Amino acid sequence: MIHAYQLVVLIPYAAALILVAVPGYRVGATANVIVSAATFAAGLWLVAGESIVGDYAIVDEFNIVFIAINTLVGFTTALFSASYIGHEIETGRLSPSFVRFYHAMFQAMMGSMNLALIANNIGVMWVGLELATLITVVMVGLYRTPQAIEAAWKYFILASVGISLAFFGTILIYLAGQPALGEGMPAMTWSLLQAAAARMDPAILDLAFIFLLIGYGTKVGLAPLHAWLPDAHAEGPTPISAVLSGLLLNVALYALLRFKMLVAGQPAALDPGPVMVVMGLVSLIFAAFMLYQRRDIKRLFAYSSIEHMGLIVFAFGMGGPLANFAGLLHMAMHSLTKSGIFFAVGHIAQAKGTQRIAEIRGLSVTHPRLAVVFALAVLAICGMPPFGVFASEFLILTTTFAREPWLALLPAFGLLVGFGALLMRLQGTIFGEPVGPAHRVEASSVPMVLHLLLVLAAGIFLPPLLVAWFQRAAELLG
Amino acid sequence: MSQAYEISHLLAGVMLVTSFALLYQERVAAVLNAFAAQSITLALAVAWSAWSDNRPDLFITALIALTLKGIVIPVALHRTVARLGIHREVEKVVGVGVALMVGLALTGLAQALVLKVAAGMASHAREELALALAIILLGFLMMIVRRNAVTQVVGFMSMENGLILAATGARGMPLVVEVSVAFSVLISLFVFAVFVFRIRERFDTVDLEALDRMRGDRR
Amino acid sequence: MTRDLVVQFLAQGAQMAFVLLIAPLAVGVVRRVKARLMRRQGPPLLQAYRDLAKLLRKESVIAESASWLFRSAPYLIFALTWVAAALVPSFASGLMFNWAADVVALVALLGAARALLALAGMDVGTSFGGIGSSREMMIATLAEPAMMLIVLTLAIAAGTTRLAGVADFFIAEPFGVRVSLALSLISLVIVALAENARIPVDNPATHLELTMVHEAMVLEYSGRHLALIEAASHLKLVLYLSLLICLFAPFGMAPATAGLSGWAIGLVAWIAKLLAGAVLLGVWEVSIAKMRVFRLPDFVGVAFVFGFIAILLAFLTRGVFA
Amino acid sequence: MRGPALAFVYPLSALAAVVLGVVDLQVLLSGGEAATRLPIGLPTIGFHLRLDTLSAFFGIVINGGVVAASLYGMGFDRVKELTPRVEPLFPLFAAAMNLVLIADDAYAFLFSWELMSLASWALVVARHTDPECRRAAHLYLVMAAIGTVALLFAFGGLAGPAGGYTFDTVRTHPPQPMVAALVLMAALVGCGSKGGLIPLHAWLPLAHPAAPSHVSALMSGVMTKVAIYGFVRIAFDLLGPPAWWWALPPIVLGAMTAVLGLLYAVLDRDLKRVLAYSTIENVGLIFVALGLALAFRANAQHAAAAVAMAAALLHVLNHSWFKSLLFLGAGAILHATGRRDLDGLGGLIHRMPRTAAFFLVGALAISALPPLNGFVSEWLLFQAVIAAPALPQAALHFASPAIGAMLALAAALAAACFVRVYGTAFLGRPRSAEAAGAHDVPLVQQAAMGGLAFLCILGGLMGSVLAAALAPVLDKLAGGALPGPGSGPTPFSLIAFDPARSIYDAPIIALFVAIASLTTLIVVHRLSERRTRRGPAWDCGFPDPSPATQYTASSFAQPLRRVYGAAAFAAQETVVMPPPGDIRPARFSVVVVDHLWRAFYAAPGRAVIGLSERLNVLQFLTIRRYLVLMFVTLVILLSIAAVTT
Repeated sequence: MIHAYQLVVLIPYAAALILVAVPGYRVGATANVIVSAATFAAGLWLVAGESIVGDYAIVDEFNIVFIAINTLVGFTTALFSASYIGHEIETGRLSPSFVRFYHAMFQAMMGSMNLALIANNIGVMWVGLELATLITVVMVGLYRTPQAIEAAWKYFILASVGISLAFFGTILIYLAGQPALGEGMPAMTWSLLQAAAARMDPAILDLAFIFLLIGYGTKVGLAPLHAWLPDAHAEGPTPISAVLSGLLLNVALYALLRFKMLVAGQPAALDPGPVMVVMGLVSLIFAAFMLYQRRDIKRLFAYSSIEHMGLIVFAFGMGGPLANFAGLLHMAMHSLTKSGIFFAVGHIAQAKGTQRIAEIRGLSVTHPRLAVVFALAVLAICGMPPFGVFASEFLILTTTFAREPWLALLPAFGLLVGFGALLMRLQGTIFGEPVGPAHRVEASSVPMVLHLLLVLAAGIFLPPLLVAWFQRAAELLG
Repeated sequence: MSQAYEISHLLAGVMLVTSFALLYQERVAAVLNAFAAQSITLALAVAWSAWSDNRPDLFITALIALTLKGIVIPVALHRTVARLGIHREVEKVVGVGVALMVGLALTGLAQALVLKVAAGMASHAREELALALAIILLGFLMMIVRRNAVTQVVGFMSMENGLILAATGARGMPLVVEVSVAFSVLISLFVFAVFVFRIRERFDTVDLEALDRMRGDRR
Repeated sequence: MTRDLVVQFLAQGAQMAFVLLIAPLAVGVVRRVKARLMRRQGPPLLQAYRDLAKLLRKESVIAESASWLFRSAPYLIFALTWVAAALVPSFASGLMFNWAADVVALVALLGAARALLALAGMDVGTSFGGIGSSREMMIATLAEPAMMLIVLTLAIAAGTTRLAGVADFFIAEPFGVRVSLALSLISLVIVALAENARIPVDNPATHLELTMVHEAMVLEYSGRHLALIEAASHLKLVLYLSLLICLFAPFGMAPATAGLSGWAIGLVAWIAKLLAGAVLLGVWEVSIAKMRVFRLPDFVGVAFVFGFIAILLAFLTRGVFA
Repeated sequence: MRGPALAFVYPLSALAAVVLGVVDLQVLLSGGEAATRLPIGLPTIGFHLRLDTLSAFFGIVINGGVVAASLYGMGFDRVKELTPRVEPLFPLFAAAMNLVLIADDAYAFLFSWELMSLASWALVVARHTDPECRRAAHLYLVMAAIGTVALLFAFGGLAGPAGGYTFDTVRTHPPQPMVAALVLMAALVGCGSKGGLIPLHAWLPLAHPAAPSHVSALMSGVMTKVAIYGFVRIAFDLLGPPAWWWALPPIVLGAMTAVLGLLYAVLDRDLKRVLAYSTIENVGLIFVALGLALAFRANAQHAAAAVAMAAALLHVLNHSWFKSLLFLGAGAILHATGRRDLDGLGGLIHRMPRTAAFFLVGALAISALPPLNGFVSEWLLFQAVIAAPALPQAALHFASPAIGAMLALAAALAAACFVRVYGTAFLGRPRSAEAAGAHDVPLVQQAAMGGLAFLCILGGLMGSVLAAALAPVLDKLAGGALPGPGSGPTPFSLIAFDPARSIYDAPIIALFVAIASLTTLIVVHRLSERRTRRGPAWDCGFPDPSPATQYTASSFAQPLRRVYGAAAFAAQETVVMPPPGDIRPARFSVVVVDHLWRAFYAAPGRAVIGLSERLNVLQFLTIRRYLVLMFVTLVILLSIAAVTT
């Protein structure tokens, strides 16, 4: 009997094979949506079911949330790109054959990310994550403009180096686990490693965590390993930007956190907290300043993703039940909000025919509804109530101040600087006298509204089940 | 056993030496030869551990290392270099002397790190881990002290050699073969890219204007 | 009981009448003294009364651009000043209503009169009115902080801000916090000069437009309105004189419980002190020249500094109240 | 979202505000309180709401303002006044303010607090095509965010690492002294940035005027009070027993704010900006009173604490009334003439008599002149200052005269400022065609202003009654109360400490003044020549028909600028006099420097932009250099691991 956790991986991979063969982009798009819906259904099935610990697969309180988000955002993104890609073909940026390829790649990517999420084996997780990365590399280069190729190439190099380092880290984890769990599979299995964490070799564990931090941190987009991120977001198709910010960063961070759990399980090992705090703060503040000089709207929000990843890593670096809880909550909220923002940005780019911020003005006059949604989404990511990000930032800042009053000033400073920049851009784009063209928007606005509603709901009421999961994961994270 | 360990240790040592050779070489052709030598040594090392710990599947890894990285890619790159006309001296960021010094420092760092590892793990495994770590770091160094694409690809590949060495060194580690296959695919992509997109200086251009054009993000 | 109440009420009324009646006389005295010291014949002592009567008889000319505010202001200004003057203990301390406003409220009442006058000055829309109003308000910003410091000193010393209370306190123990009191006396005198637009702050006799402050504001007034304004300024002079008297020379003032005889004595003493004060003012005014407007901060600043020193001294030798 | 769909916004919000106000009043008078917990908000903590007497009092303040603003809004021409950008947000803004007051846990508080900022931001930027509005809105929301972060810190400190966010938990576990001090500073920054305490004030004169006038009235008259509420709630309710030196920052900052705010106001030519600056001044006064209350409470001088607290709370109420009135009046002027610059107005008392009358009441009230309401709180404040020397701490001794002098200066400046405003806007002759052609506003808007004016007078006469109504709040916050109405000579005499010490009896004084003026009127009209002739202005014999010869707002400010400007703003006047025989006109120019803006706004802004330009280089590195970054990071971490054991 086939189980849901197999479905979330198998459906996309199978679909990828089929979609390569499907001619006609409309059919492909529809199929893409249907398949993603099916995957989402499987994901929900997992949520409904109880946790699983198999040889290769694990579904526990920690990753179930991310599986759910992954499949959901995969579905909404498919929905969005179905209406979006058509416009890309009309404008001639993509040929139908490329769209076919795009759909196949999209499913393959989703499959790989789900694989990385449910894998109970650090090797398999590594494979899934790297597969997803390489596929996104190809997607980023999809438009084959010089900029796109340049971005893809940079992404490729940095990601490959990251891949190698992460792999070395994985080997080290194996070596660290070997004394406790013996040779072979057990020393690469999450559940067993987690259980045996206390008996693992601390020194190798430290070494391993460093390599994993650099390796997976590159995909998380931590400064100074972030260089690929802004360009990849800016040059790739908008749905891919949404998936990158919304999912891939999360999955990479998820992997990193799994390893942090191991380190937390071994008291003799060095505490990764300070390192994470520092890297988080560097990313947060650096990205906040970078926001001011951005001219391309997608690159702007790419940097804001770096900013928020920095905040999340900072929270986990602080540790403790409240901060970890806040970090997890912020991960979830950020991926929903940011992908929603990228959907909105896609609409804007269609409406104004450009991504250059300077040429986007007065949206509230020309496209009132879009402007409202966009404004709400941006304010949400800035941590304004009544959206979920406010709750997580509330927890992060209050607990930090309660424990380290002076340290708390730094993330606050970064967030304020970033807020100033985003607000400036927001006002510039939606207010003022409109300039330039104002086309009708083809893409469907359902996904972004849906995301916004979810974030709103989370800001007002968090389901107890979710809270329970987060709390359990938070205490594992130490 | 001890003699088995002697040989694998020797081979690993040779690989480290070739890494230094890579850093030392001035001309692209020579770099490629040095790399080929390293890959062949790797193949030998892997084959040896395959035989000594009788894990026949590792022979595949050895074979890939030998054919792809020992022969195919070096040859291919030789021809690319010839076609791109960059077989003359490569532009270096720092002098050979400095590069070697840094390399030595990195090797020392690798040793220091591994020496902290508890005696819980077999001493030869630790030794090999130290060497592999050193090779990886040297490969990374190679990537950042050379300016043209080919040598950087080479640097990456020697990094990856170190990885394979570490993976085979980790006794009984599953999936090594699969991973080595995956890596060779990755590398082929690299080389493919260098071929197709004619990436000469994209790797490291000093022409910021060009980058602006590329990035479409005016300063 | 009721009879007593009636008496009290009459006494209060009597004080209102007294201040109103004596005010022009005080002004007359000042003018006369100044004239004499300048070797002039000078106006008769009762000239001020005659002026008022004359103004009342004349019709009043009002500029077209004037509004209802211009016409109603004089009545309010006069009333406010009158009430304020009536609330300062003059011949007796415990009169029926002089608890109704303490020093702070008293200053504020005068402030209200001043604000109305300044508004009236702006109403017609001439440049002179503006000059007068703006300078008047500027002077007030200089005087009020000093006044506040004086009030603070007195409150520290006497433990109350009710004038009657302060007077009673000083009657009871005349040798209070002396140095600080002397200093605050000086600053109160300076404040009084500034508030009453006397030399050196302003020259009540001037008609050289650019130097005048008070006169410039009332330039547009005539007839009965002018009469009221003039009367109000006379009252203000009396008010400040009796304020000085009640705070720094309360001797002779009848206590709350005193009967008619006590009141009579108090009344005599008060009038005497009042006229003496007027004489002194006259002497002062001839012996000093008017200052340029923007030298005023230095002059009133003296009041501020003295007031501050007074408080610091009061901190050293004070009866704390809580 | 336009047309009839929104026609009911203002009536409904007025109605809702009335209902809420009545509820608040009932709670305040009955002294009871109601609390509830909604299962939303933070997980495991929930969303706590509580309506106690303090919230109820501030609720009355806020809903009063909302009623007036809504009435005023009803009078709008719904086509011209960009309603779709205002009407949906107006009720949200009002609701958020009410929510802040009844929030009973940190999350609920900040949630509604930030919602309030957000709604008001959207209202400020309603006139979005005006770049000045956008700039103001941006500065405003950024400052609001800074304030929110400060409050986050404050509540973080109160809640502690365990996260006891509900106010009840905080009350039972007050923080350590050191933490408490940090919390107080954070609260001062957080609430000060919303209330306009210097140096966090600069957004206020930009944002308040930018909004539609009835929203300006809400922001200036009411929202600043929410900031005060936040500070009172934290400092007097949550923070536990105070240390005496906590009083110093609010007192010193407050006094400086009061004086500087008015100096700004006196020098400014824009009517609505002047009003906004005077709001800053009043917030300063309130903070002084609160600081004094803290000091008295720390020394267990409860009677004095009650006086100071009563001064603060009554001033909150009074200011909400006359500032709303004045902003509505400014809105009326703006509506009638389309101008905000004082030097373009004049003579409006003839064109819009009712508005002029109401505005006069407001102007006199805000100048703290008896018998209006502004003076009641001012009087109590002075009484509190006069009691300050009784405090044992030397620092507070020597502060007290300085504070008293600064408050007196502020009062005098306020009078000067509003004589200037009223004199140039309503009196004199029209300085522009618009002013000459002005007309009074619709009846409902006049009603809004008239109601507030009436309250200003009533509050002035019935100050003692209001103070008595505050008794439960005072008892809760200051541990004492003012002597009740019974203890004075008349039921309406306002008493600080005890009747022997200081009384202010507004009704008696008002009665006296009324009698005196009436008798004067009658007498004068009996004996005097009753004839009155209208003629050209005398003006020393040289009347000039051109309205340009009048004193303008700028010229009115000149003496004050001469006296205070040099010190406060390095003001410099330069006169360029052409040589004799040259017929060119002489040129007069003034340079005024806003040091605070330079130091606290311009410089940091430049720093951020400059730094971002520096860092931006990192966007344009080559791939190899990015690899170098990666490599260096790796090596650093490895070295750390190598050295640490």
